[in-house]
Amino acid sequence: MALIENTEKVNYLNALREAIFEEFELNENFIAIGEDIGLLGGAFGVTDGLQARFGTDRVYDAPISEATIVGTACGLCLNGKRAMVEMQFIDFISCGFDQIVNMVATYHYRTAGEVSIPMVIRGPAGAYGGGALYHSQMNEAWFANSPGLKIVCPSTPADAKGLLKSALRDPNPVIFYEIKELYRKRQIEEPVERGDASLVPLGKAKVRREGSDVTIVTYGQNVYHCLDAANNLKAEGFEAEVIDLRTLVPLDKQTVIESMTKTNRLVVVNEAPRTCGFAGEVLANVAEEAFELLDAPPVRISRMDTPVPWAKPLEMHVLPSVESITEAALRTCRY
Amino acid sequence: MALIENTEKVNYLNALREAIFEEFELNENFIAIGEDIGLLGGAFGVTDGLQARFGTDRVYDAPISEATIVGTACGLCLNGKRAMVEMQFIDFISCGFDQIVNMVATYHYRTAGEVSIPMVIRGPAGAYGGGALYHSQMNEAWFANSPGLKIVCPSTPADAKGLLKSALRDPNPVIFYEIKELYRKRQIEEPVERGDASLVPLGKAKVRREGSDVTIVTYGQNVYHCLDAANNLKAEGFEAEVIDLRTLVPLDKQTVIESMTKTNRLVVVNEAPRTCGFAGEVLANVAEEAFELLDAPPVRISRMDTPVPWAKPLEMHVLPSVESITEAALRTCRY
Amino acid sequence: MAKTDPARTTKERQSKAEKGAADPLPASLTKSDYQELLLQLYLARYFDVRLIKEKKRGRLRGTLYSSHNQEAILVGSLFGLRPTDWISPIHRDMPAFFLKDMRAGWSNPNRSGMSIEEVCGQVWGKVGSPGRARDNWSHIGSTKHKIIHSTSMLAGTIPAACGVVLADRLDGKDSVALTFNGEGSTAQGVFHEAINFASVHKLPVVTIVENNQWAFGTPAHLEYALEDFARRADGYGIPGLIADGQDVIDVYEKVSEAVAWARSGKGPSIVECKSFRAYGHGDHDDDRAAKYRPKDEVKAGRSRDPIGIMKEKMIELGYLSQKEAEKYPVEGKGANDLTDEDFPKQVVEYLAKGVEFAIASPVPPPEEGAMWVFREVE
Amino acid sequence: MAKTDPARTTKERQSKAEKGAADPLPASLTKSDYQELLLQLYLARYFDVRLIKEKKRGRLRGTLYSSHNQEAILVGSLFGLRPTDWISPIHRDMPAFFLKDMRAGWSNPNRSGMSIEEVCGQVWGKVGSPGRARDNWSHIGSTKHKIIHSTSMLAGTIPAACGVVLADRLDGKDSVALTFNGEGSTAQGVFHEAINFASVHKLPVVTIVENNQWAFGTPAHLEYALEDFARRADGYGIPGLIADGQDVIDVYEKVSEAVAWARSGKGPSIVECKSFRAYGHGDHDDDRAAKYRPKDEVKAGRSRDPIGIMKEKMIELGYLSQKEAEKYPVEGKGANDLTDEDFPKQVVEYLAKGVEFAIASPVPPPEEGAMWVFREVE
Ligand SMILES: Cc1ncc(C[n+]2csc(CCOP(=O)(O)OP(=O)(O)O)c2C)c(N)n1
Ligand SMILES: Cc1ncc(C[n+]2csc(CCOP(=O)(O)OP(=O)(O)O)c2C)c(N)n1
Ligand SMILES: [Mg+2]
Ligand SMILES: [Mg+2]
Repeated sequence: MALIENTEKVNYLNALREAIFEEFELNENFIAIGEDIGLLGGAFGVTDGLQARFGTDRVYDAPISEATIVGTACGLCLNGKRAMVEMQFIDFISCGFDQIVNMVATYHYRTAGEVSIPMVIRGPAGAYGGGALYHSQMNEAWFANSPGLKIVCPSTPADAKGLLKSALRDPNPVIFYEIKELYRKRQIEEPVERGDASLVPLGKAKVRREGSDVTIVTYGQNVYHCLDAANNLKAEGFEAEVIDLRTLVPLDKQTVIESMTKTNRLVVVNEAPRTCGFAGEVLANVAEEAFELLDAPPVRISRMDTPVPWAKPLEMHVLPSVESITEAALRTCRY
Repeated sequence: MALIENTEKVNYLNALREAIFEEFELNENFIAIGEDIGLLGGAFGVTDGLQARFGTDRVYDAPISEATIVGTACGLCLNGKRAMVEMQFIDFISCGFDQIVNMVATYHYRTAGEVSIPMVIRGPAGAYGGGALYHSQMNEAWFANSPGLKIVCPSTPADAKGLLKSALRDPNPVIFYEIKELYRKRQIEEPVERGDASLVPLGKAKVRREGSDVTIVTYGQNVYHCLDAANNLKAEGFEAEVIDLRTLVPLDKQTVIESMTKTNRLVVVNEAPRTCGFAGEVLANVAEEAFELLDAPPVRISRMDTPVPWAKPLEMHVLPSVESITEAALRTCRY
Repeated sequence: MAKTDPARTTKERQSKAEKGAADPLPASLTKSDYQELLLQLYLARYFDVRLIKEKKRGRLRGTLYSSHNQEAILVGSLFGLRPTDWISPIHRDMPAFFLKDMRAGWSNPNRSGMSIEEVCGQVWGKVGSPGRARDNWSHIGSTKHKIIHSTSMLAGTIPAACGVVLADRLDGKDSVALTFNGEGSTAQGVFHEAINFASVHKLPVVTIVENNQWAFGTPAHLEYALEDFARRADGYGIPGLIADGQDVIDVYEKVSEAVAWARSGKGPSIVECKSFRAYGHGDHDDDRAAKYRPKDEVKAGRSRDPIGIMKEKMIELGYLSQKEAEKYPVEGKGANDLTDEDFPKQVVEYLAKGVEFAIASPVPPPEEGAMWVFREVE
Repeated sequence: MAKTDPARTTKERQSKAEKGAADPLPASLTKSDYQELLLQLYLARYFDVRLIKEKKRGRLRGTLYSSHNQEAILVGSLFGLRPTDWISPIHRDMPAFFLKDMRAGWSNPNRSGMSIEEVCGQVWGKVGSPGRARDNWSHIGSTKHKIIHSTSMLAGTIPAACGVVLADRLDGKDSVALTFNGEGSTAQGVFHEAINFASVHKLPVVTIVENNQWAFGTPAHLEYALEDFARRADGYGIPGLIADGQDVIDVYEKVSEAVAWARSGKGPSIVECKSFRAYGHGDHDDDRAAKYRPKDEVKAGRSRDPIGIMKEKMIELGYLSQKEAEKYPVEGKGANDLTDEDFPKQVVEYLAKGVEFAIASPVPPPEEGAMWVFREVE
């Protein structure tokens, strides 16, 4: 398998691709199913070459039937296979929603552990790219409120590979948010390991930047906004610690709370709608479990409670930005 | 219209029925569509007699097609009608999910206000009745994270009527959670007004019990658990203020925060899964906006992050109870 | 078994079905098969009658969706399956859980169907059921026995049925999946998606439509606009067969044909079994159903009892004497008019074992409510 | 217009369609109708060509789903509509926004279609469009003009189409809704649900299936397993018509028949328009499409240019001279080989006005991003 000849620097998309190829190579029980993932190799090319390599018996170009794609994958998993489902855009997951939250998420629970569903549902997600309402969503909160699903969202190539490999090996269903704006982002290319050395465990957050004045918790592409904001803060004399959650369910509370013991201040940033979003979930956990560590009101910076609009000025207006994060963090530091 | 002869005491279900009949009488643009709502009068009888009164042109027994029921109702609303959609159980809303969050919720936004969708989607919700995984859900958080939807959940007959009337008159789509365990609950029967006098505005919480030691925020059937817990607290020397949100979106933060100025302590109770649930949303708002008012860690009491199991001991184990609420509130009071 | 192309013979079969009992009988069924089928019909009926009574006495939680008058569909369609085949029953198909692979011996511990103890454990909500009372009895299954667990969302298991047989096919196995659906459930989007998917990949999925004319309070003509639902199959270019759902032999024959078609790699099909719902939608609906359904319609719909029809066939074939036929005269009677004495002893005793087990089995301890949300990563 | 029952004549019509241009021409179209239709074909083609160029020059955001080679479907199906009728176009149907009700006068401010200014405002993402650039150009509409706004979720507007015509029917109006769908989109569950619903209530909804043989990178045979997609209609007991999607007259004729059927209260139908996607799925896919689609197939698929076919028809009828036909020889040419000079002046000028308007129209101010989530309660 000669996926990427030069391992010096791998982009986010190829890192995902490597994860898939490696796991499909290791375990012949993996079946991929999704729209345009075979002949075309996926809308963005994440599965480019997968069908050529593993055949039409293991890589299916499905009809445009998200519910049935998920449900069929569920049946495959019931009968000894492992399934990787691609949503062409994570937004279309709404069309397979019932199958995910009611059929797949609960199967292990309903059967008192008789079976579990080793399925990864992955797809391009996130705004900031002019995708408008239906090609920009981060809808992870729907699934976070639906017990039985793990939720992952990597922000770097190494994490993309390592987390996807772990997700594919997990015995439980995982919703895997790929940030499409990062797919081919040059600046974040990095070397990634081959094989098991590349594994990144689910459920472990990563401190992206150390600091002692404020803890900024985030995930996905907001990680970069937060790192930029941290630079702004530095200029103002404050050191921000930036935590990339990487996995939302299960949530690594420990890393967040440990950070709070240093900083005593919390800002949570994500690009999903504010109300009942995952930023609020992080905030609520801290307020409940680390109340005494808080020296200032905890803050959420999320998308406004609007859809993602198309025109650039509108889109930027409703989304978190380096400026809005900087401002909130400064306010928190100066409280 | 002689719906209920004796207005002395009306149960929750008949209060809803009155609201529907009154509004359908007032405005001939109302169309009802749902499964078994016509000939049968609804699985629980909320629309009993509606088709007999208003005819098959206004009350449709639809095929078992939740997505198309919602979408058709959307089309009706686009063209001058107002729609009332019944989900036979709110759990089945998952099958119409895409139409709700992507088509209906966003229409006003997408058209820059050209049109709005005056639709109420209502249905029996809630656990504690042995309904198991698919007849017990409170899935309001999915919709709270989907901008463009109002969310309502009444706990008394008067609110059921008044809020449903307001929801039916609202120009926006409203998801209306009816608590089926309250439908025919004797103990909560009460007199309700006729006509406009019965209106209860959306977006206004109600203080169900005044108190100065702890604020317990809740909605739906947990209101009664919380009131019972408040009695337990009284026995321990604490006065709890119990706030029934009634409307979740838009959220009446003011009433909650005002209460906090007295109590400085917060417990939020709901029966939906904990992670990314609406209890966390309330908690996060208070932590952000009334941080200085908090003298103790705010607490959520929600369903564990599990589905609702069937067997009674299992169901009770995962749901909030008078005991678990009492205990949490006591801990908070004594902090 | 018919070797003809089912797709080409829908019309033919239809006219045959109208002739009903006059149909030539399939050669492959022996006298003892007939006796077994009749016994299974009794068992399914008795199971339902017993549950109705238990429910009335307040001994069971949950809703009972009676399969009374529809037993021939379950018995007939399951009779020709192999142990390696899959099924996905829905709310009205409780007997399917134990009827699956009954030919391997009712009490054979290795058969590919749930034991009566497990089924009763499920109904009574006890630990001694595969699901440990975590979901309602009618929404449950057993992967070990190749029974797909339905959620409550109608038609929601057809995609999974596609998946399990696809997995088998990839492993070189020729299993078939039977999915059971009410005629009302066919309106769900996923019904279409899954059958379309199965037709593209020629998956061995046979969709049984139990057409009992009503979906809760909604008559069939408000669910779809076809004279014969089986015609829906034409839109997918797959066979659509019609069976007389009151005639266990006809169901057996048509389903066997569809199963053979599927097993030979020709793909999915739909078998519409025409029947009639005897009672209300669920036991909570009996009183109202008496109002929303015209009395005449109900009378006519219940007039062709599958047990009576089977007896007639057997008498005609000399497999049953008139006297034997009169020994257990349950046909045409409602649950209230029947006692244990009205049923063959074997049937009563078989179920008794299950009930006894269920009653003795404990209710699950509260802590189990929090368990099995995720499988631990090894 | 044909008075026959479309349901009974699918076969007949099919064989007619195979004969193609030899079909008898509908009497109701006059010479000037033909001229108008040809002009509209030019306009649709020019619009697409212009957008391709603008896109290549980096002047437009968003993806362009070219309607090149499929213009006859849009022009032909919209030509027979009344101003009171509804449509729901999808991503590949951009010209439908302005082609709707074009017969009322291209620049008639009162016509029931969007002005070219509004459409261009939409494409350029400006305030001067009904949606004020809040959603992507291909997912937008205008309720005022009876154009249902699609979300991106394929087939997702068919239920709304059911709703708008049901509302009209309740108000005593006989409007019809045309919904446009790719052949791939028909696999969505809601496609089935809505057509089933429409058939139960005999709603005047005509489903146009633009069968361009490909759904992004997936060939039609992996989307459904029918020789002719129109047969899907048989499963609902509704008419399924086949039109030669390259022949604007045939599309007009078949859709008009379906519309007449709908308007007279007989219910829904499906019109499959056979065509071929000229380019990649979207402009981002052109290069890859050149790899995943066999060259021969593409060549054959593009060989029947709707403009060329219309010209031939008109020459045969004496509506166009050979010389006139050669004046604008766009047929068979790709966007790169065409300039403004290749198109009739009227067409170029018409679009120019739109582009000019769009360029001058401002981008919406940031604050609008937060507006119109809810309508204020009066
Ligand atoms: C998606 C979905 N919507 C609604 C329901 C509620 N429901 C349960 S059974 C039923 C009627 C089913 O009718 P049919 O499919 O004909 O089966 P039958 O009960 O007649 O056997 C309905 C509407 C459901 N279970 N799932
Ligand atoms: C529910 C849903 N799933 C997936 C997509 C992504 N998608 C957009 S267009 C397309 C292909 C559509 O093919 P077809 O319906 O044949 O229309 P065409 O593009 O060929 O005109 C896909 C898969 C979508 N928009 N909606
Ligand atoms: Mg039925
Ligand atoms: Mg196509």
